[in-house]
Amino acid sequence: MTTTATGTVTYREAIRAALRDALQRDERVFLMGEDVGRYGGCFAVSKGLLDEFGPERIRDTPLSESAFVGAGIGAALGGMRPIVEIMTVNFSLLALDQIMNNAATILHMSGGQLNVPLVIRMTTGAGRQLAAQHSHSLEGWFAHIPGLRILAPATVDDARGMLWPALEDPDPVLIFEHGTLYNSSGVLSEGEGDRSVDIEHAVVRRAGSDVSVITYGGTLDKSLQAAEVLAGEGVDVEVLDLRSLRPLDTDAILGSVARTRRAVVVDEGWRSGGISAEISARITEGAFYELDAPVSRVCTAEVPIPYAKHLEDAALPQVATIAAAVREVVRADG
Amino acid sequence: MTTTATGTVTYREAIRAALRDALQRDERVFLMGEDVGRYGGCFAVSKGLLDEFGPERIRDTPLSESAFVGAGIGAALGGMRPIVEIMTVNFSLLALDQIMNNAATILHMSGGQLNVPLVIRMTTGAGRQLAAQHSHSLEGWFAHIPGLRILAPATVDDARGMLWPALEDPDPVLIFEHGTLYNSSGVLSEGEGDRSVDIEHAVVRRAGSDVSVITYGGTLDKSLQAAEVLAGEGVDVEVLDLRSLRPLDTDAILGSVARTRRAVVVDEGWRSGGISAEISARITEGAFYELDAPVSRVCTAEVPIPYAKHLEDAALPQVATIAAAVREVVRADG
Amino acid sequence: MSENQEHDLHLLHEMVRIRRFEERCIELYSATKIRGFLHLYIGEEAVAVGVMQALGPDDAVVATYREHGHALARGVPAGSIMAEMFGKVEGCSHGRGGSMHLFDASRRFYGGNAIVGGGLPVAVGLALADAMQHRPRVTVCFFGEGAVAEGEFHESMNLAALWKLPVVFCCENNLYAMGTALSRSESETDVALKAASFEMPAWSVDGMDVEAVERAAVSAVDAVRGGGGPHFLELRTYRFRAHSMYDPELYRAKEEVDRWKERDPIPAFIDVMRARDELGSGTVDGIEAAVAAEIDDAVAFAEAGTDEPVEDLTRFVTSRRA
Amino acid sequence: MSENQEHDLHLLHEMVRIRRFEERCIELYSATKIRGFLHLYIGEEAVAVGVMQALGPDDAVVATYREHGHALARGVPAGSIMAEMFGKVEGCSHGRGGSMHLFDASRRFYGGNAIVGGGLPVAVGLALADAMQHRPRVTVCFFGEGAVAEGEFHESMNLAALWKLPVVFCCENNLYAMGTALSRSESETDVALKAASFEMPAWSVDGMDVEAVERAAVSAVDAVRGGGGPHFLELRTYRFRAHSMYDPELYRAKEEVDRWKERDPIPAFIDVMRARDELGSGTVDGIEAAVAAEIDDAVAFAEAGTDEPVEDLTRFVTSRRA
Ligand SMILES: Cc1ncc(C[n+]2csc(CCOP(=O)(O)OP(=O)(O)O)c2C)c(N)n1
Ligand SMILES: Cc1ncc(C[n+]2csc(CCOP(=O)(O)OP(=O)(O)O)c2C)c(N)n1
Ligand SMILES: [Mg+2]
Ligand SMILES: [Mg+2]
Repeated sequence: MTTTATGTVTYREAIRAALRDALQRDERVFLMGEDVGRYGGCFAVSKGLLDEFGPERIRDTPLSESAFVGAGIGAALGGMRPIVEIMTVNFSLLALDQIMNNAATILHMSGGQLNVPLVIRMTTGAGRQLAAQHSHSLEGWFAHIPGLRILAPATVDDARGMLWPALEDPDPVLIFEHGTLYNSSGVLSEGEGDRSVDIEHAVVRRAGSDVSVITYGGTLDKSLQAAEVLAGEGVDVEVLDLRSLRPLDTDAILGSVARTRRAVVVDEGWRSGGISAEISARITEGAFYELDAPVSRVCTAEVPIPYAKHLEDAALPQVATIAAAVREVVRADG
Repeated sequence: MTTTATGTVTYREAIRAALRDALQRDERVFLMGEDVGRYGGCFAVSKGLLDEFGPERIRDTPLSESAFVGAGIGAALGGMRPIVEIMTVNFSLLALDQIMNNAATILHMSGGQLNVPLVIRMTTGAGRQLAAQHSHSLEGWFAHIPGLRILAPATVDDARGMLWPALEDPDPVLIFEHGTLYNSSGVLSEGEGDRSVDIEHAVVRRAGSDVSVITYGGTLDKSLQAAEVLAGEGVDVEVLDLRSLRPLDTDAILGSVARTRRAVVVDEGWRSGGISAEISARITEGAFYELDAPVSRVCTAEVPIPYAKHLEDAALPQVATIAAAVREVVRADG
Repeated sequence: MSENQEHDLHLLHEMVRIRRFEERCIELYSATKIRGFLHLYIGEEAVAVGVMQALGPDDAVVATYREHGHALARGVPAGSIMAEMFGKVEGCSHGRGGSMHLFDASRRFYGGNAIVGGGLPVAVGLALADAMQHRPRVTVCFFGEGAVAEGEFHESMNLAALWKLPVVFCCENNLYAMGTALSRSESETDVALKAASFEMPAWSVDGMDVEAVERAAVSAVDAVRGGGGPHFLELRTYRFRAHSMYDPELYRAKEEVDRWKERDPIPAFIDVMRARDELGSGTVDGIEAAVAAEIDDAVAFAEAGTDEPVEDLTRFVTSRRA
Repeated sequence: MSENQEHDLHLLHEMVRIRRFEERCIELYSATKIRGFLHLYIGEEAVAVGVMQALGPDDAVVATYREHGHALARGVPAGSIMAEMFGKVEGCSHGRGGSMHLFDASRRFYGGNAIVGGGLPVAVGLALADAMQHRPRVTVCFFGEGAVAEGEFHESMNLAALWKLPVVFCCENNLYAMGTALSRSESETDVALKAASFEMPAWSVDGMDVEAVERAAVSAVDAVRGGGGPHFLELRTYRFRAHSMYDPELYRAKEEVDRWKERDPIPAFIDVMRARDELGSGTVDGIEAAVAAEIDDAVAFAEAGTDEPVEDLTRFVTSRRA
């Protein structure tokens, strides 16, 4: 596909177009990570970019997550606009020192002298039978860290349009791409040039009046499907796509809950201490007296992700479990 | 001090006594970490143990957090009972891959064949003007990870009595010692032998009827002080010490809230996505209809910890901010 | 039959087992019986088979996500491995781990680690436990040359050498880490030389020659068991297949693969045995037949396996529910 | 006065500045004007002073938590450093960083990193930016010998060498990492040899001889600037004081410290200058007086500094509020 592609594209193609577009517009931009070049990207996202932009700007790295993430920080300080790809979130643990102790703190430690315009992309999520070490969903966990912006594109428009504003952000931005979305496709909205999208605000993907389902990324589609099911039962579900996990768009969350007076928060992280807990707490703090029912959460079971398909399915939020949680919240009465 | 010390001891001495006791009772136990031996421990906790137990069992390691934490995992699999000291939580980020992808998952990935009886101790917290890279409070963040037990001793009895039950746990246990507590002292309760304490349950440190302040570790004392202040104003505060952050003693939390119908959660982690959010969410889920006011949180401001004392103080939960939050919750009416 | 001949037949049989087992895995993957990531060892069989000959039952093995061969050569039953990849309770990891996480405590087979470099510190710790308990055991740790760039490699090598622990580090140098050639990941491409910089004895070995691998492994294991501290083996081999089932192999030329296939360890060793007159007319066919039967049984065992009840989802998170 | 003499006087002046500055810091720490961790460079002054002579204004410096000397030698004003340690807005990091986090963007002084080894990847990245933008700049990265055991050291060395980046790695080998002697942290105690295993030119230098350090730094920096790829310098030095203000120094004998103090770089260089007849009767006293005045001014500047308003607590978290 080309940079100006319109019509139906896959999530993978949308990200590739965004990368190509950024590489074409700003010579300070380069992509660095494991197998982004000759291999074509572990998930074929960067396929073809090496031929177009060469090995300097499509830079294969050794298996050294800490060093190449830290090198991204240094390159950003040195005037470049690096896009560092960590193949999957599971390996980002090896780079957490650089992310938390350097990327997120240098602006502060230097008293505002040195900002770090770095973008880090990584695949996140479960659902492909990759088992305990390859199925983490940690984007909500990263959202705990001040100094970072955390984005989670769930649509082809966001996959296409979040990269450029992320690169324009003077501070570090982490973009989490859910592994099950790469092959999904959608119609790219008409749009000119960079097709930048607003990365500050959540978006209502489906308006509804009975209950708010608040989610993002890999669980957006499941939530929309659940909403369809419930529509058939006469329950009118609003689905809010957070899009940004840090900062959280609290106004949009409270606005939706103010309309529906009921909320179910859905995410693929482990339940305890996940982002859904934060959202539940904020709703309690901001809309307690408007609530007709306690905020409910649908998250991943507190277990390392099992390999066996039926167990993995049971561990993750599913259309049925989301629908069940919504029914309960609607039935409940304050 | 000796293993059977009673009377007033410092938190540091209590931990040292617990270490000595464990090393004496079980030859499989050994302590490994940076400067635990010849230096005497960065915070003098293990001072004297090298002379008593020798360099095999009081093992100085190179600066290699990932390797010596991983070696602790392997040694545990090999029949030892390692106590790995990560000098401070700030450096634990370098070992997160081993902690999350191995220690917490091997039991599961092996289908129950291989458990990891490992204890990891680390200093946590701010309050000593150590600035952005040396002031993290991540124990609540670690509590997100299934497969780990997370303990936070706040008293000399817990400092003395949590280690042995942690060593008896067949699975990995992380013990977080707040840096400001080492010099604090208290009267060790009378007790025989290992002085083990119950690590499964929270404890009410101060009974009260008007509002529950739920906290642990470094903010327990501040919460108790706030309770004293409020007592003078006629507000009867109950203070619950969680002690274990994973698993959380939900029954104790809901039990206290059922009595007081109001809750303020206090912890030293950054507010967004901290353990207080999880506790707030659980209270909402379990006691929504009993609440007379929304659950409130007092956490650390969302900023890397500044060096300047007045700014660091302003960033952290303090007696005054805790008291103010309690007053607001008591004033509020559902 | 002479002991030597018996042993050679054993080596051949083991390599053929691994080869045919994985060939069957490919079919079963296409048939969607096996899912997730599947990393094949085809072409590298001589390494696992050769090294395992040097180990006793009390020794330990730590491997990677490309570990079918190591598990089979270590004696983990083919049926329990296949059942694992089918996600069945009868699997060697109860169906929780899959292809990348084969475990067998009874054989001291410590997995099955899918984080590149992640197994090295654990191997060092297993060796530390043996050293502290004065047990004459050796821990063998397998990893690819791509892991050499990871900090965990550096920290583990130093710790093992500093503490003189009984570990044999077996670096399977198949020249690529996914699509990244060694020359694009290391400033010093002689990995044995790198290892030597930790003051650790390190040799390079032809990983396509099962006997050379066995000889090197035996000397290394003996030296380690004798208190010689950790040793490092670079096993020069090649991956005949794609990195995993999703790899278009854009990064290497078919000719290069073909050249290495001419050094296929199985035909190569058959030639050696022929020259030694150790193979009767039907011997190889006999081995193939035995292996085929074993694999058929393994597949049947896996097919007949049971799914774990969904109610047990949160088992094995803590020992209380294990 | 000859150029040589002028230069020697400059070197001496710089070393004395650092020494006296830190001696004052000790007093101010006892007076609780300075808080947090305070790591003194006393004894190691020749290293920072010698290396900085090789750098131009466009070059970059990355240092550790023991960086007062590096900051001063790089030209960061003593007043702004002192104000930083007082936690004042006038500090070089606005009072947000303290002793361990001195920054000065205008002098390309990139801190001030309190995670051992944490600065190395950043230095590699700064060099990568220069290489990609074809700027003839060099990045110098200081770290202690204790950092050599960290995975971040290994990964950074390899990346810099693999990509031939313009970095000079300056390992300040003062023989101890807190209380851990090099021999207890490295299986190979020759750190220059370790560095060479990355295919990187590496030399060991007497870090107590400011001229030897300068010579080595100049050749390394010139070679790097000339496109020779990264270089490594092991600077053999010694920490005269405790690791930080809380260190009882149980791990080393007073005699050892005394022996090293006989090699104190300042008196040693004074002797050299005397022998060269470069010191008049009052010269040293003149330097001491000038330095004392500078430090008095620095302290006065810090004392007169302002506290940041508490309302600004959450500044500098994102650039929107910087
Ligand atoms: C820490 C980490 N980073 C990246 C990956 C993704 N990955 C899986 S295998 C692999 C290549 C490893 O190459 P090598 O170590 O040579 O082993 P080989 O696959 O060749 O046997 C990569 C990059 C991973 N699993 N772990
Ligand atoms: C990753 C990490 N681990 C541990 C520490 C605690 N610590 C601070 S300085 C130090 C010793 C470092 O020694 P070395 O690198 O030789 O530098 P030196 O202090 O001798 O200048 C240690 C262990 C740290 N700051 N960072
Ligand atoms: Mg390889
Ligand atoms: Mg040192």
